[in-house]
Amino acid sequence: MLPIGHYLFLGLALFIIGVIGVVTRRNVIVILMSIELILNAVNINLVAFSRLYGDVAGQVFALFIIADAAAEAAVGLGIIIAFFRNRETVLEDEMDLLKW
Amino acid sequence: MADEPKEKQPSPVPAGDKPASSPAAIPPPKPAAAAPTGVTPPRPAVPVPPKPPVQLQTPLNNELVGRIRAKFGPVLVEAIEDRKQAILTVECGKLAEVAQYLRDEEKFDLLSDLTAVDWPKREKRLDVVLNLYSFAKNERLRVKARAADGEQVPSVAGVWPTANWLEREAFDMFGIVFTGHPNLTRILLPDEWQGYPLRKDYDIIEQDTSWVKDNLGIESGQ
Amino acid sequence: MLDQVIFYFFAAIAVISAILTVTRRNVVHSAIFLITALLATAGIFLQLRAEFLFIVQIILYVGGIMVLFVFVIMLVNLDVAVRQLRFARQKWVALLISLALAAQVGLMLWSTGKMPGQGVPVLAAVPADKLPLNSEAVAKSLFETYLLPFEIASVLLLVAMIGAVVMAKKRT
Amino acid sequence: MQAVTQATLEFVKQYWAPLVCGLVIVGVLPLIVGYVVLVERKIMADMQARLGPMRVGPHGLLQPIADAVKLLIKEDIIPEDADKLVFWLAPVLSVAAALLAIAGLAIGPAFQIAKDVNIGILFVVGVSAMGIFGIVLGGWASNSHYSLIGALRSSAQLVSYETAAGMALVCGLLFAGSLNITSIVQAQYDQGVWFGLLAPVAFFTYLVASIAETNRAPFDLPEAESELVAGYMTEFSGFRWSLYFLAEYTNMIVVASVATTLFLGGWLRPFPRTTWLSFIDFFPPLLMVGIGVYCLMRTPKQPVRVQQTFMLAVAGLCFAVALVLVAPMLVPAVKPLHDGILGAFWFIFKVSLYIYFFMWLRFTLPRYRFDQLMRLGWHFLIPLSIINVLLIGIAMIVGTYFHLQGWSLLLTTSPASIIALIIALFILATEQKSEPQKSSAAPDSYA
Amino acid sequence: MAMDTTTDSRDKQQTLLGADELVLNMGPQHPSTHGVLRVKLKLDGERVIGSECMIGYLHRGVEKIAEHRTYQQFAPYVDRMDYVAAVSNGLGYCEAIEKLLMVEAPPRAKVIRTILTELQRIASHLLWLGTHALDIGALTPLFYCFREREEILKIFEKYCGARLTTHAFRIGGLQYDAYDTLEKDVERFCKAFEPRIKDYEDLLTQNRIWLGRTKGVGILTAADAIALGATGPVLRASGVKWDIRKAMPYAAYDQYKFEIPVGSTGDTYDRYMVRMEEMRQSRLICLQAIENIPTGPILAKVGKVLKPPPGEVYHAIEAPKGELGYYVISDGTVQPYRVRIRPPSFVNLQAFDKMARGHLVADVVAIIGTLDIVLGEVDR
Repeated sequence: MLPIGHYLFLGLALFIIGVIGVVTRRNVIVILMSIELILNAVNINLVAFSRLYGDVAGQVFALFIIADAAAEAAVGLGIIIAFFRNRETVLEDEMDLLKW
Repeated sequence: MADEPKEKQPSPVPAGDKPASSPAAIPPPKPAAAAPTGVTPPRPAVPVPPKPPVQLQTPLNNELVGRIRAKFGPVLVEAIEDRKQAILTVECGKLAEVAQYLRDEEKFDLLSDLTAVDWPKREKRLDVVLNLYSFAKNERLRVKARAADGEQVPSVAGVWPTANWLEREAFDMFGIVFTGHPNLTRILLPDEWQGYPLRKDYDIIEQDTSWVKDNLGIESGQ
Repeated sequence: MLDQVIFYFFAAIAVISAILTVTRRNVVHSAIFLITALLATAGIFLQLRAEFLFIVQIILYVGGIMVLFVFVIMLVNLDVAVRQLRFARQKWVALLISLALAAQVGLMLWSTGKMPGQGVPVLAAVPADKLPLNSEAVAKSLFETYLLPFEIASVLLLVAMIGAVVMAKKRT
Repeated sequence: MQAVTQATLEFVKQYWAPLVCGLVIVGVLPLIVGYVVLVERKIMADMQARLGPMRVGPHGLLQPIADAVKLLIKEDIIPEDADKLVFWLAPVLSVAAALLAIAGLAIGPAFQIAKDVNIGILFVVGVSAMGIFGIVLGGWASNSHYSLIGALRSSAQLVSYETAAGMALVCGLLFAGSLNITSIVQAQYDQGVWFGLLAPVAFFTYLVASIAETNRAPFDLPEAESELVAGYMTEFSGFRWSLYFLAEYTNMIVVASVATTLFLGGWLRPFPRTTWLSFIDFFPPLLMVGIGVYCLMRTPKQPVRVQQTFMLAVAGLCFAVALVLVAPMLVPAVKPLHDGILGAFWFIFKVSLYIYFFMWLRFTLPRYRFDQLMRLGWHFLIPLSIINVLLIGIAMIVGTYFHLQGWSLLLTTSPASIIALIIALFILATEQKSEPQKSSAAPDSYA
Repeated sequence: MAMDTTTDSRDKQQTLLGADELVLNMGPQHPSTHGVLRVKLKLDGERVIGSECMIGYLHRGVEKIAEHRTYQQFAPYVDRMDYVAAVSNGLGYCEAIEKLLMVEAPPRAKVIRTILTELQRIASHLLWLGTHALDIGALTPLFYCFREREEILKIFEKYCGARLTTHAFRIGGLQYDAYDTLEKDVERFCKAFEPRIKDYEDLLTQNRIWLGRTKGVGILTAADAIALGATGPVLRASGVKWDIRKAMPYAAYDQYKFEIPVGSTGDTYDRYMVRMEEMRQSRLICLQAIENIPTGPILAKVGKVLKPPPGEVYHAIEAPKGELGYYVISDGTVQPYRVRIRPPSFVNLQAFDKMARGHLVADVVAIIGTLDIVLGEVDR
């Protein structure tokens, strides 16, 4: 493997791109996808350290994160579908039901 | 069941909610082709040439006609028999009522066909023709209504739903307007079609020529 | 040397795809680029000799979650969304926040000397041939050390499944 | 630049054999697929009392090439409102996933591209599952209702049946104790019995699920011609269409290979440990000789000289193959190649049988309806496969307790399979009882 | 003419659709609309919540043409309506004109007509079976059906030289006498046909998928069927035992024993079973008929120029698809004043909307198939 910094830097880049996506995009689906990016960035770090120390615990945690991402995607997309049925929009700044 | 005499009813299963009617005591108009009465294979080589009687259309006066006349009176304009097929002519405006009566009381529950005929020389030029069939009696009946051009004919689609498309076709081809029809639009021809093709004064060649001229910009070869 | 080429190849794909993911107007295109980013990440996992995670990433993330995404994108009416404004109004603020975040983390990395090209000797990884067989090791760790978290994760998935079903079900 | 060339050289030096194999796959597989299609058409024709392709080449044997040429020179049509990028990408994605999956397979102990991959069978399954993006995105990009419905059907179907297929695979992996393809086959050799016999229910589940996954009849709803024209492929033509076609048949080969590896003993001959049955080793050359003799007998009956020559050539080819197959048994010099050559034969033979079964089903059965397909998947196959995994697991534990090995494992696994079958039949019975009577409570208007 | 512009204005009638609703336009170019039927389906997901059949793409104005031809000249035209059952069409037309003329075909002609018509019924049902099974996804029955149909068409070809649009009969009887080996050919076909029907039934009747696809699909109750004017196998599958061959016998049907198969629920499966049984019965009729073909003339004396006395007649026969009626009006000239054809397919197709509602898209295909429509007859 390469020095650990490479992986950390890659993780950082993906993380920040994900954060930018989450805060700037209006489409909720894209926001969810950006969250997936963030989770991936974390996974890269975990796996890199796992490799560094030769301990698979990091990979196990990455597995948990993937499971969590699956759960999040399922619920999130379920919400989106339910919302789209009612309001015919997938834009987060139009999701202002509480404002009424 | 198999080779019963032809006049015997084929005991139709009572259709849905319509019970088999009590045997109506009318001698049914002899249906269908007058087939030979038995199998007589070696027949004289020369069949009897038909001798057409002078008057084929004879007045019909059976019990059915009597009952209708009693119920509707002058609405029944004419009742004749042509080649052993019963034909009733009713007043156009009362067509739906007569149809309802024929279906419910006289058990003519199948509308075989609904069409129209154009008689341009007549005052009321259009005939609406209904061919009815009764499962219970195994008999056919033809009901006609005369309508002038543009006169509104009550729709029988409420009586027999099958009239829906058949009336649309009659409208498409003859321009007969059926009132009370759920969706009276052209069915076979394009919506923007001009004229009513099955009318006698509709010249198909003229129509073709003009269409070709308008749409293709050439002289029609017709 | 080969390691480096592979890493930079996948890293470049991952970063470019990630950028395209958050900037594309068309959601389906976003999804495609996200898939590419995830696949590139899987490649990096492979380069890190995490084979099991590599295939889990492909089967679960790409084959499962992303199919779900694409499915939902096709269910919701896309034509409307395409014509909408891409970014929310707070984009400058957001940009600022993320830049601050980047600076913070970068500074931290810098200060601990783990930035690439610092010349500081870094911790050497365990040699590749000394690693245990990957999937066996993961399984052992998962079902012995982390059995409880594993069960909790499965309950989480169950809850999520039920939640998703309830959420997406048509109210009649 | 220097570094990159160096890396490339290093890479090539290390991996030249897989690279060559990969190139060969990409080059040859389309041809193989073409001939699989031809064989399918011939089998179909035979089942349907007709001849099939007869015009191009003797007995239509050049038909695949003619088809390929036709497809390549056809006009490439992209619909006006299609998403050009995705439309371009989708078929490539589909075919790339299918070809990549081939890399993980082992055709005999000697022929494997990605050797000794720790995650072997998972790699094949996971990568081939990615082909679904090609279908979904292609259907979406076409911007047509038929395509979209086909794509959605396809993705739903694939996701549903992958679960059942995965569970069935788990059963086989329980016996094998490894994901590595070589180890799986080795495990079957050690046990002396194919896993398909130990876990017949799992094999059946995988069989059904694999048909559904490859979108073959009777589960070919995504491309159901009579309903959706051609499903997700409706708008594709020419080269792109042929890519989809290539992907579909490659996937067929992939699932057949996975099933063969896991359930049918891979490259092992039947009864691999029974020494007195080793005369089975002579079956392959005898089969080839038989085909060769048949071709020779047919030769004089061919009407055209070219066809006669061709039949002779085919017969010669068969004899040559037979020679190759028999050589390791007779010539001591090539003895080491014995397993490789015969193994490859058995593997290909089993895969062919599996694919033949696919075709047989296709020409016999009508097509499922979508709700029936989903009900079959979720209400029948998935419960069945989960129960089967449980029962097989229990059987394994019991078997270990009594130190059962090989055929004697059947003592514990067959009750498990029988219980699973009974439960399955029970599910089916209740299913039929509770099948909702079509309540067409639709508004009763004739308009 | 002007067919290309048929659809535009109708499209404007589209109603406002909800989020889950979708309008799917099936046809006129679609593999399983059996020609140029166009069906507009309103879908909720894949469930049909409304449908509209758009027909007329094959309209040729047959009824108008009839008014400009003599009685004999028009006879070949009727073959082009239900082009897979041309013999039946011809029989109905010839008998209607005979009725109008008040002549009767000689017994030999009647028996030969019966044989050919029943063969045609088998051929038509075979074509239906093949395409219907193909629609539901079974590829193979199609080829088997065509193999048998080919035998029938060969008999037609031997008889009159044509296979599809046969124009086999003439007004007043037959143009050609039966060729020498007609009986033998028919017998050979009938003998071979029995096991073949069993083959089809083996492939389909007990097949779980086939049952799943046809049972409970497209149910038409007896009351609905009568109200919608459905006739033929569609009506009989709903449980109404009515067949014009029995009710009002024509040709030589009164001489032969046969059963009228009926269904009970009126679903697609019942229609399938009814048609299969009808093929068997037709085979029996053919076997009975070739036993004893009377000798004698084949053409009644009708003269070269037909001038039926003024008047009108409605004559219906049991075509393979249902009641095929001809309503002919004569004004005493050589040309009919009006010929109205009552097409069974047209009327049966009207039941489509009723049958399709609440079902899935895949069932729509099955329902179109089970109605056994021929667009040439629907549109005329």
